[in-house]
Amino acid sequence: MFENAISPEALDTITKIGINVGIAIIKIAVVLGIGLLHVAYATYFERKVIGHMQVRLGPMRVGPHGLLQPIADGLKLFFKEDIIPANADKPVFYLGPVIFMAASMVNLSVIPFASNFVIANINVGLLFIFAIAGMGVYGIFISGWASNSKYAFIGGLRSSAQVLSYEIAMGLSLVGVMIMSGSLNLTDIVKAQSDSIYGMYAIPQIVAFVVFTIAAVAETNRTPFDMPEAESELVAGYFTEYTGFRFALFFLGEYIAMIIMASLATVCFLGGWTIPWYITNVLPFLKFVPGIVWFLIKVYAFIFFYYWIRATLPRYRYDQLMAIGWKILIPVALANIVVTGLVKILL
Amino acid sequence: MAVRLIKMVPIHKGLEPTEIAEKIKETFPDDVVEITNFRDQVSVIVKKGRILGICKYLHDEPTLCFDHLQDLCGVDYHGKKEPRFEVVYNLYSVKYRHRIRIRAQVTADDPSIKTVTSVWAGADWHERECFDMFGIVFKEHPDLRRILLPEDWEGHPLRKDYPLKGPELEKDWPGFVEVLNRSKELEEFVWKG
Amino acid sequence: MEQQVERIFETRELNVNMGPQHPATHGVLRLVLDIDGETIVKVTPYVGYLHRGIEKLGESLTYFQALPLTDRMDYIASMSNNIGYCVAVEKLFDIEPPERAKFIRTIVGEMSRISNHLLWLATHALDIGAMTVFLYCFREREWILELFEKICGARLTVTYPRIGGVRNDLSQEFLDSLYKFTEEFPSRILEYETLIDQNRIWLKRTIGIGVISAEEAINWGLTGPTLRGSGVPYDIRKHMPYDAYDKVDFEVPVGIEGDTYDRYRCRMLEFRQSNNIIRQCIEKLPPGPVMADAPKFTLHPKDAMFPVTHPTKEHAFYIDEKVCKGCGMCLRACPAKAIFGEKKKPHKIKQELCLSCANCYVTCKFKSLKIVPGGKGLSDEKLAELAKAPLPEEIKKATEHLVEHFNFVKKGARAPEGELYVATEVPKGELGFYFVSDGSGKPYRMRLRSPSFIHAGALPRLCVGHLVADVIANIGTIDLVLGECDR
Amino acid sequence: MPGRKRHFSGIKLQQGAQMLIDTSATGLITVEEGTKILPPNLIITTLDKLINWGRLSSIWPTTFGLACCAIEMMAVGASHYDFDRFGIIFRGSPRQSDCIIVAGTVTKKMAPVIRRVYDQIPEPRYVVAMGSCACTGGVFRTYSTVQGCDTFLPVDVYVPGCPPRPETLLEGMMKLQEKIRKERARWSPWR
Repeated sequence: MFENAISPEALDTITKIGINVGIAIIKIAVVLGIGLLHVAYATYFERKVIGHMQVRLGPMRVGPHGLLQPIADGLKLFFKEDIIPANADKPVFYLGPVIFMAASMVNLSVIPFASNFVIANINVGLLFIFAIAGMGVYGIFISGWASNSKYAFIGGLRSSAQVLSYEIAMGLSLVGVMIMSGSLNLTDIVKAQSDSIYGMYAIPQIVAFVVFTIAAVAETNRTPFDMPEAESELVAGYFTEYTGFRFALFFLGEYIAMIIMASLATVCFLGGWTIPWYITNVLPFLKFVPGIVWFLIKVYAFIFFYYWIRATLPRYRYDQLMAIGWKILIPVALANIVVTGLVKILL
Repeated sequence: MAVRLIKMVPIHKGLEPTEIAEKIKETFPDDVVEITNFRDQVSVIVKKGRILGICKYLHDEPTLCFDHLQDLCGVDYHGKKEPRFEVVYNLYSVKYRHRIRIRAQVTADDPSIKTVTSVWAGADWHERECFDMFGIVFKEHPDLRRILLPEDWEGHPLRKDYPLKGPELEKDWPGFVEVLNRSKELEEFVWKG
Repeated sequence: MEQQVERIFETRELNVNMGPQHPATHGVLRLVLDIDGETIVKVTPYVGYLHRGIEKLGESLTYFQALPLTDRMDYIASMSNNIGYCVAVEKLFDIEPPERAKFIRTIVGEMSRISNHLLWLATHALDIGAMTVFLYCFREREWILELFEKICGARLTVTYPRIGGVRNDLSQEFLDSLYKFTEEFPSRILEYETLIDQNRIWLKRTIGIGVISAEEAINWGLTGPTLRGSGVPYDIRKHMPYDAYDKVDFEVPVGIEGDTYDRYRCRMLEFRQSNNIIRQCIEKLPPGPVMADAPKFTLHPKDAMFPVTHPTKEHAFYIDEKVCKGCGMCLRACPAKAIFGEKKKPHKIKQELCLSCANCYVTCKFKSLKIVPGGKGLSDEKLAELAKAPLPEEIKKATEHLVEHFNFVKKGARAPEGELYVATEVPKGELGFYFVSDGSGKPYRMRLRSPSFIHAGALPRLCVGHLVADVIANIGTIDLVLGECDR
Repeated sequence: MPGRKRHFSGIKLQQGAQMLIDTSATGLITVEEGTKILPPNLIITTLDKLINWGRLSSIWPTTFGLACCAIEMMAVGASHYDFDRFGIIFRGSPRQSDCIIVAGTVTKKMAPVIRRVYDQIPEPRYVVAMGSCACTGGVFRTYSTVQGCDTFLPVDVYVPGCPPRPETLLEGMMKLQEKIRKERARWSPWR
């Protein structure tokens, strides 16, 4: 009786779907696991790298060379008391970090880490990232609003204005890449890069790359654009009132956003998991290095750059930051689009 | 936006302090009570009535030009001297490099004097502090509040009849008593192992 | 209707409270900002969160005892505060420290100026966001603090200068290491300057911020580099030289625009000037004593009292029964409880318990105690006999010193009646001490004119019209320290 | 409220009560009349160790400088002594910190502020009194100074000195770590 209910073809499809879902879940688990570990150790490396730049050592006592530091931090934050301010807007207060964290994490799904390793190989990858990154602003803004604290409020306001305006510059800077590759699919962009004579788009799109780098730093609220959480002005910005693990969510979300931006730069400008042909021509043995290694090396280099400027530069003032965004970056990015388009038409 | 280095020579080119004191006495003969000299520092003791006029004169007179109010403070001569209070103005002229000290007498029954904030803007906080510490009221001061101590503090600590160790705990500043009580209330929430 | 709409859409300034617990208020300054968007409409500073009553406390202590309090005022440059206090009290007592002490004071004063400016630069840069400058500055600051430690054993609250000189002489080893520091330091200044001096962000954050004209700056009572940034060459080291400043050759950096950047440059140049002064002083350092020879006003050196206080000299003390009135003063002063006796009857000393500390000797008002050199372990009769003999000259002098020393510590050196205002140039500006003396050993009124207090008062003038972030830059540029501001 | 007595692992019991505890028992144990506790079992002690390790390895103090000692506190945070080696970093907001270092003279005007900052710190929270002023009032026995911050705060570690040398503060923080290491069952939901 039951045998007749499901036809063999249907069973076959269900099995296929099941296998696909299973693979997707395994991929998600792998990406999330490795991603979160990376985030944890990104904090560790930040403290270590900046420490060494500032003639000190950074964490040393917790585990060998402080290697267990992020785990200890996480453990402590997990078991801290969770305070919700009496005047806070409670549901929104709960929602803020969740939205922020989720928005950051979802972006991991469209990043191609290796030639066939991407959770969702969708055709609008770039647009998806922008859309979701835009969602993250809501997390920041409503957490600033719900805390019912003035510092958090100003931090939230600054952050939303900053992230939104820099998103424009960032989006425009990537249009050049889209024109050159003719696709919004991130995997296709990487492939188009490795097929082109440049090997990576950072060379022809150098202007866009610079604009993207600056906008990426601003988008993730890092020094010198860390207005929203400027410690010397706003104590801790929009998450001033968050305690324990809710604060940790913000912290994680911020570092994931940093990794996303680094990955995006890698994918769109630095050739993703591939290496340019002219390098493999000179050093052929590099062909045998797996693609994920190249990808990670590029991401790490980009993140190191983040740390480096944090250790070096002072902080911009809010109006100056907006001026840079609107008066310099966006016109430059627009000009870049025009030039790229013209070159594309003429050649 | 540039900075230059100046070689300054330590020359005293202003008037002698005694000359300045004489000048003040000439201009305000009724107000000057006494002129004292100790270790080459001349003080002119004046009545408080025309203190603003004297200060204005010292500030605006081109040959004197006391543009820098070094210090303004009160002194309490409780049981030592009458009148009880004195407000002391230490003046210096950056232009001519000379100095003078004006001491205005303030009585205990009417501890008030005119403000000099219109002459030197920097006198603002000095006067607030003097009010805070001695209870001398500066008339027409733009914002006369306590500055170092809390708003609802009782007494003026630098008066000689104020005990060094402050009032008893019960009569202490209510804000502090409140904190003590609050900490006692919350003591049961302290984790004790 | 229209009114209602107006009321609904009425815009109000946002009222933000900054401090007293805030990362950028340099301690416990509290600012209440009224902001319209990001622009500041009104700033109200509140101070007094560190008001410890130093002025009142100083009136209950002798001139000598109040010296350590000045350390805790401006704890960043405590040496300069000590010097300021000592210079003022010396002028009150009318004593002159020896030449070597003057040069040593100049050296340590300039060292503390460097350490203060280092901390200023560190925090100023940190507030503006340049994190690494903070740690670089602290590296050199640690170096200076280590040098301070070599002189006097303390890092921060040094109390090294004394009324009438300095506590101890500088060793050649210290001078060598200091000279090495002065050779090394200019290259370190260059290191900071490469980080921020031409940094576009730094320039954008500092140029045109907190502008104050020369006339206004004087009118507000600003002093020190904060005033000099506006172009007023007012430096007390030149105007009213104290210590050895009139014997060294240095220049005063003066700004032009009077903005945050000019004040920053002024201080950066003062680094070099201070470095230069230290080098000159080391080269010119004359030999000689380091304490003034004014026995009434200075603590006696230990070796002057040595013949009496040295325990191995084996003095015995003997109470002359004819003179002793039985007041009980010595009884209370004796640490070994070796003196016994009833009230109003002559006391006696148990010689086997006596420590020969001479406490009873200095406390006795009636001079009933007699010193018997080498009389330890002898019987009372023998002591009575020996006590009649005149004392050796050496011990006689030492006992005089001892009594003077006792009076000095217990009652304080008596200052002549009068009043005095003495200002010195500390790193933050003009630190003035105003003493009213009634002729006793304690100041009748001790008034401290602290630069930070006045500078904090001028903060609203500097901030209004700028943005929130500029408040931080302005707090940094006036170089505030709240211990000195609130006293 | 009996729930507030968190005598889970039987560490703070009366002398006689501790003898009664059988570590192999699984049920509840009667300690006094009416109060029942869990025996100190393996899971709880291991979790204790883990959590305590986490806490002592990342003590985040509030940036809270009052007076002279704050400068030495900054010096400990800077490159020469480097608090970061111990995982100690300063947080601007009390909400995200674990510990308050009362560095400097506590005045009466400041006391309500300190108390409020302390109240804002989430549990578990610790107080380090740094310097003689914070411990006892120090030299400032005057009308406006609080004679020791333990009059209104539960102080965990006293660090003496005027100001304490940086090494002393490091030692004090290590003492705090030792104290945290000895804690038992301080991980229940907070009220």
